[in-house]
Amino acid sequence: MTPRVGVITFPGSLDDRDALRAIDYAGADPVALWHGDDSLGAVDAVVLPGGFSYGDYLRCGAIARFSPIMAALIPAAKDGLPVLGICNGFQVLCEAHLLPGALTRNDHRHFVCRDQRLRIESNTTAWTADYQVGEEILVPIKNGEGCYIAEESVLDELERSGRVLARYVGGNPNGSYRDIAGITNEAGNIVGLMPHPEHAIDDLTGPSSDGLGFFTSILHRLVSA
Amino acid sequence: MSRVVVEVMLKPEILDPQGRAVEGALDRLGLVGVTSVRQGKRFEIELAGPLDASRRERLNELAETLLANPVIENFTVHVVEDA
Amino acid sequence: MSRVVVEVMLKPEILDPQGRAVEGALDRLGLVGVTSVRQGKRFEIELAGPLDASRRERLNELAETLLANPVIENFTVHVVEDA
Amino acid sequence: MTRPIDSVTHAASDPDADQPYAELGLKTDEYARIKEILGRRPTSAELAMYSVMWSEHCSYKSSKVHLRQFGDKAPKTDALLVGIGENAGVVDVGDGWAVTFKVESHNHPSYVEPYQGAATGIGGIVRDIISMGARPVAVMDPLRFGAADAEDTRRVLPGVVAGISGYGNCLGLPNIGGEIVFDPCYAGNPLVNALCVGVMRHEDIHRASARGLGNLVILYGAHTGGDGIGGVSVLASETFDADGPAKRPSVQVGDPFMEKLLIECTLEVLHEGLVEGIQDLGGAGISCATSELASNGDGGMHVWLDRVPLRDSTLSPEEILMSESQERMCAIVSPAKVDRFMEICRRWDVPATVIGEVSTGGRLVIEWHGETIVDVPPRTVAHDGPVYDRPMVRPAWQDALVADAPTPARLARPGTPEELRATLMQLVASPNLAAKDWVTGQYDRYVLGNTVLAQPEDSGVIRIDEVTGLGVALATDCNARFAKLDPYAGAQLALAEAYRNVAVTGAVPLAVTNCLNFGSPEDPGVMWQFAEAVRGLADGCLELGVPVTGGNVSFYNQTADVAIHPTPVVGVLGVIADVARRVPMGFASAGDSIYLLGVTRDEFGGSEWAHEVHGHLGGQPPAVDLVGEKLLAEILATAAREQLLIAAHDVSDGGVAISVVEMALRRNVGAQIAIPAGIDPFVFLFAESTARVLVAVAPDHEERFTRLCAHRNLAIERIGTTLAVSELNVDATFTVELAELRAASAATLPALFG
Ligand SMILES: Nc1ncnc2c1ncn2[C@@H]1O[C@H](COP(=O)(O)OP(=O)(O)O)[C@@H](O)[C@H]1O
Ligand SMILES: [Mg+2]
Repeated sequence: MTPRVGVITFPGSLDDRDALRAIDYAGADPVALWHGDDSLGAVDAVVLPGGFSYGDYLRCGAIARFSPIMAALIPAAKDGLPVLGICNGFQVLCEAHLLPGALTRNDHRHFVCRDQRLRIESNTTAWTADYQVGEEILVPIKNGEGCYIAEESVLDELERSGRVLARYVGGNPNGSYRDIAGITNEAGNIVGLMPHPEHAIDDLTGPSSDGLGFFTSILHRLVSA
Repeated sequence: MSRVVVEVMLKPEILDPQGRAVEGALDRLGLVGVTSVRQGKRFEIELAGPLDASRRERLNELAETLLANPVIENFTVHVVEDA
Repeated sequence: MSRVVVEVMLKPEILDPQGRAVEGALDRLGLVGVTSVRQGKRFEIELAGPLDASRRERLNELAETLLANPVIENFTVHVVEDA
Repeated sequence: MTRPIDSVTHAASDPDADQPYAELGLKTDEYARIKEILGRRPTSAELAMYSVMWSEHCSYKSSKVHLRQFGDKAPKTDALLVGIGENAGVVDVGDGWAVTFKVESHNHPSYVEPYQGAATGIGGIVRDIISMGARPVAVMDPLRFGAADAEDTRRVLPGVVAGISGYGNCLGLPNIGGEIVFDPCYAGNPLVNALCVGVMRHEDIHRASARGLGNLVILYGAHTGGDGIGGVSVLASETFDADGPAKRPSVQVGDPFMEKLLIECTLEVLHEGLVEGIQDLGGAGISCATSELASNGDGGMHVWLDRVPLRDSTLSPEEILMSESQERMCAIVSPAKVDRFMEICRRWDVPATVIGEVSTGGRLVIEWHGETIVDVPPRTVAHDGPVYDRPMVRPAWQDALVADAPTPARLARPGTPEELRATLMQLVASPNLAAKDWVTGQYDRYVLGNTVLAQPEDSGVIRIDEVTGLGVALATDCNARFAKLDPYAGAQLALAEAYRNVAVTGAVPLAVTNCLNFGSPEDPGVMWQFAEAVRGLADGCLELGVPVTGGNVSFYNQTADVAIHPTPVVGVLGVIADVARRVPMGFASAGDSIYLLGVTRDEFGGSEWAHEVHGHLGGQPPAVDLVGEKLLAEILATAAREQLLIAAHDVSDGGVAISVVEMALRRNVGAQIAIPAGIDPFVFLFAESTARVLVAVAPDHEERFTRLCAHRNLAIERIGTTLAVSELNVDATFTVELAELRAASAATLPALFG
């Protein structure tokens, strides 16, 4: 059976349709999930999409983190359910303490939308297995609060355990510590990524198709599991 | 060293979407009886040396023109420490 | 009616780009001797009726989990009025 | 202290009460007409409604007599499904798809409070599009500011850009284009225009009309507060003591998150067929929505105003009627469908309240706590406002302005290679021509995943149908210096440029929207500029075969008696059958031939060169050539369909030189340009003659493409080749590294606004 990958729509989610499209392009079965539901249904993996959940009022992701569906997602993720948080989704994962650190206001204080080069630093996660370590990819970035920060000891630990998943190259767009664009948890099933791979799935609407690898990675992982 | 705190709040008649969002969240998360939440800004400013009259005046002017937008916001300036 | 003020500031070791920008602007606009500016948030919360122990506790919990992110922020809760 | 309610009964019993109609902007004869319509003095609530609905902004009283030409001269077309007069026009783009688009101004609010003014400008135009039944798919933002280095521009521009970015990004609408123009004439009067485009199936088109006796009027979205009611406070003021209610804010604050919920919620109720009529709330709030819905429908409506949910309980009924609180909509729903409607609103956390119902009798009756405070024929409020044919005179200074032509004798021209190079570098770095990334980088262009082209491309191109690749292209333009020199020609040049920008992508231009930004209509000189611009635009649209589907007029853009340049911003929409065949602007590979299509003349009146280098404005604008524009567009569409072009880019501000630089910098591909024999190098490089386009053609398509042009008698000249090295080489004159051009172009805006 084709693996089912859910995408949660929070009030104010914006890139949810794009994430569903990317899952479809990769060959998996996209499933729309609603923030107000208290179960995940029968999905094999979940994407928390980009956007401005609850307007990003208060702090990005702070209110969404308390949605009913998050009460189902948090234990499932801790149990190994593959979860990818993109942009606002990454912020939600940090707010929910599923990933360490926090995302704060860009150092230059402006929203930034641009095509960004990334270097993949780890391909042992559920979402990056189809990439080579050291491979450079081009994907859009668009955020106002994408500056990844964490205490030095946390950063050191992330580096030591190979949990920095991708780094910005060719210029850091938001001041993220150590050029970090994405990280994973110890088990490698939960991934947070500031750039938007779902907007790089074909050359017509994105700067490249380099982002598709995140979605084919999870498909291949689920099929072989 | 002197320390000044400037608080800037939206005027009561101005819509505060952020406060509204927080209000909704507090309510959903079980804090009963919340009737209003307003979200504003707080600036902690440190200055070298004591605040003479002219610096105090400049500070008040800048609170009004730079830190707050008097079209939509009110502000207060507290000198916390002056030495 | 009760009134509570929650103040949330970035921890001192966390970079505060907005505070830095304000610092630069204050300096350019002629406020001499500014050594640091930090920008934080201020919530004014109004609640119906007095604050019993359980509401106070819930409020403190929500200040810590919702209003502030303790990974990067410190906060204080002041009860301004309790009736 | 309670204020007496000025009910209809009260008004009849106190016929001679003094009313502050002048403070509300009504003329004595306008007030007399209201009395005549009603057969009594208006209540204060009625006075409030008439005053705002008969204002220039809502009634188009000074512009109506001229705007009629857009209908009268409209070219015959089957593409127009909904024409002028609705919230926005609707255009058929094939396969059962329809597109709606419109541009509006939010100039003055953006000067007072740049962030909120611009943000709510986006919010307002987006609601116009949803109220037609369409899903908004993109926004654009034509902007104009005072001199780039003026102190006030430093205040206004970053706030405006942050407002558009903050609101538009949070709504999830890609920003696919716009304009940023600096000119001292906009000091104190910046122009913030906002365009939105939406997509729907033909069967989803909705109208703003209230039909069906007993159907309910539902107000949904944000609660009503005291936003933007400024003037109406005088109605309440006499009866309040000095430290009475808080002064009402004239500024409206936007809540993009609520608007996002409103979009999703509205599209869901429309999609389920729950709505008989729908209207957004913008200027004049509930006054406008109820009177227009009733007037466009069966004519009768009964409203219980005290049911309107308020953010501020001290508001008077007059103020509630006028409030311009954002993020609200009004729907007409049959009683059987109300439960489902409410259920969907709850799902999206959108407050909704039944405030009235459709009634018989042809009157709009509004009650406040049991008393009737409004009882009027809705048409008299919404559609039968005063119409003025204001005096107009060609300004006395116009002749002298036109006589002051930028001849070589008057304005020194560069001659040596060094001078030409220096001129190029100066123009590349000038605020009007420099890279706009500092602004556009703050806008999300990717969200929704259908953006095929966006700034700095000539047009934004949006995919509509993922299966067939059907899409639309949109561009907005206006060179106001041209319009100042000749408003008739200037409006046509704005149209021509937007049309050409759509055409270079390979799209077929289909329809037009416009935002006419002018000074005071009470100044006969300004009124002449306005009339000329409208006449020019209407004639131009007829000649090009593209109808005007809607637009907006913004008057009073002036400080004391100094008006802005006439600025008729024109938006053109085109359709492209397969977005995969769109033609981008940038050179892509070495060894392609560069052709100039069209004819270059010694035309510098109103040019960027005259403006930037000499601070000069005078002479004639470049000649309008609509026949040439049409021919170009047809050839470009064919060439795109046959995939003959690597790149195409229109030639406008700064001439061929600037266009080549832009094509080269886009993907960092160099070029060698040969100045054709028989033309002065300066004129060739910098003249702003219209109906010209640069294209890059791969060697194996050259023969087919040049034959296509020759066959249609389009002037075409091979002027160069793309290079493998990153430099621009202007034969026998000068060479510049692309890195140097990029640095010069990129540095300007960050240095000013960083
Ligand atoms: N410059 C113009 N050209 C064409 N139509 C215009 C122009 N200005 C206004 N209109 C049309 O007049 C009608 C009323 O305009 P407006 O009040 O701006 O609409 P709304 O009430 O939706 O805000 C609309 O259909 C609009 O398209
Ligand atoms: Mg409208």
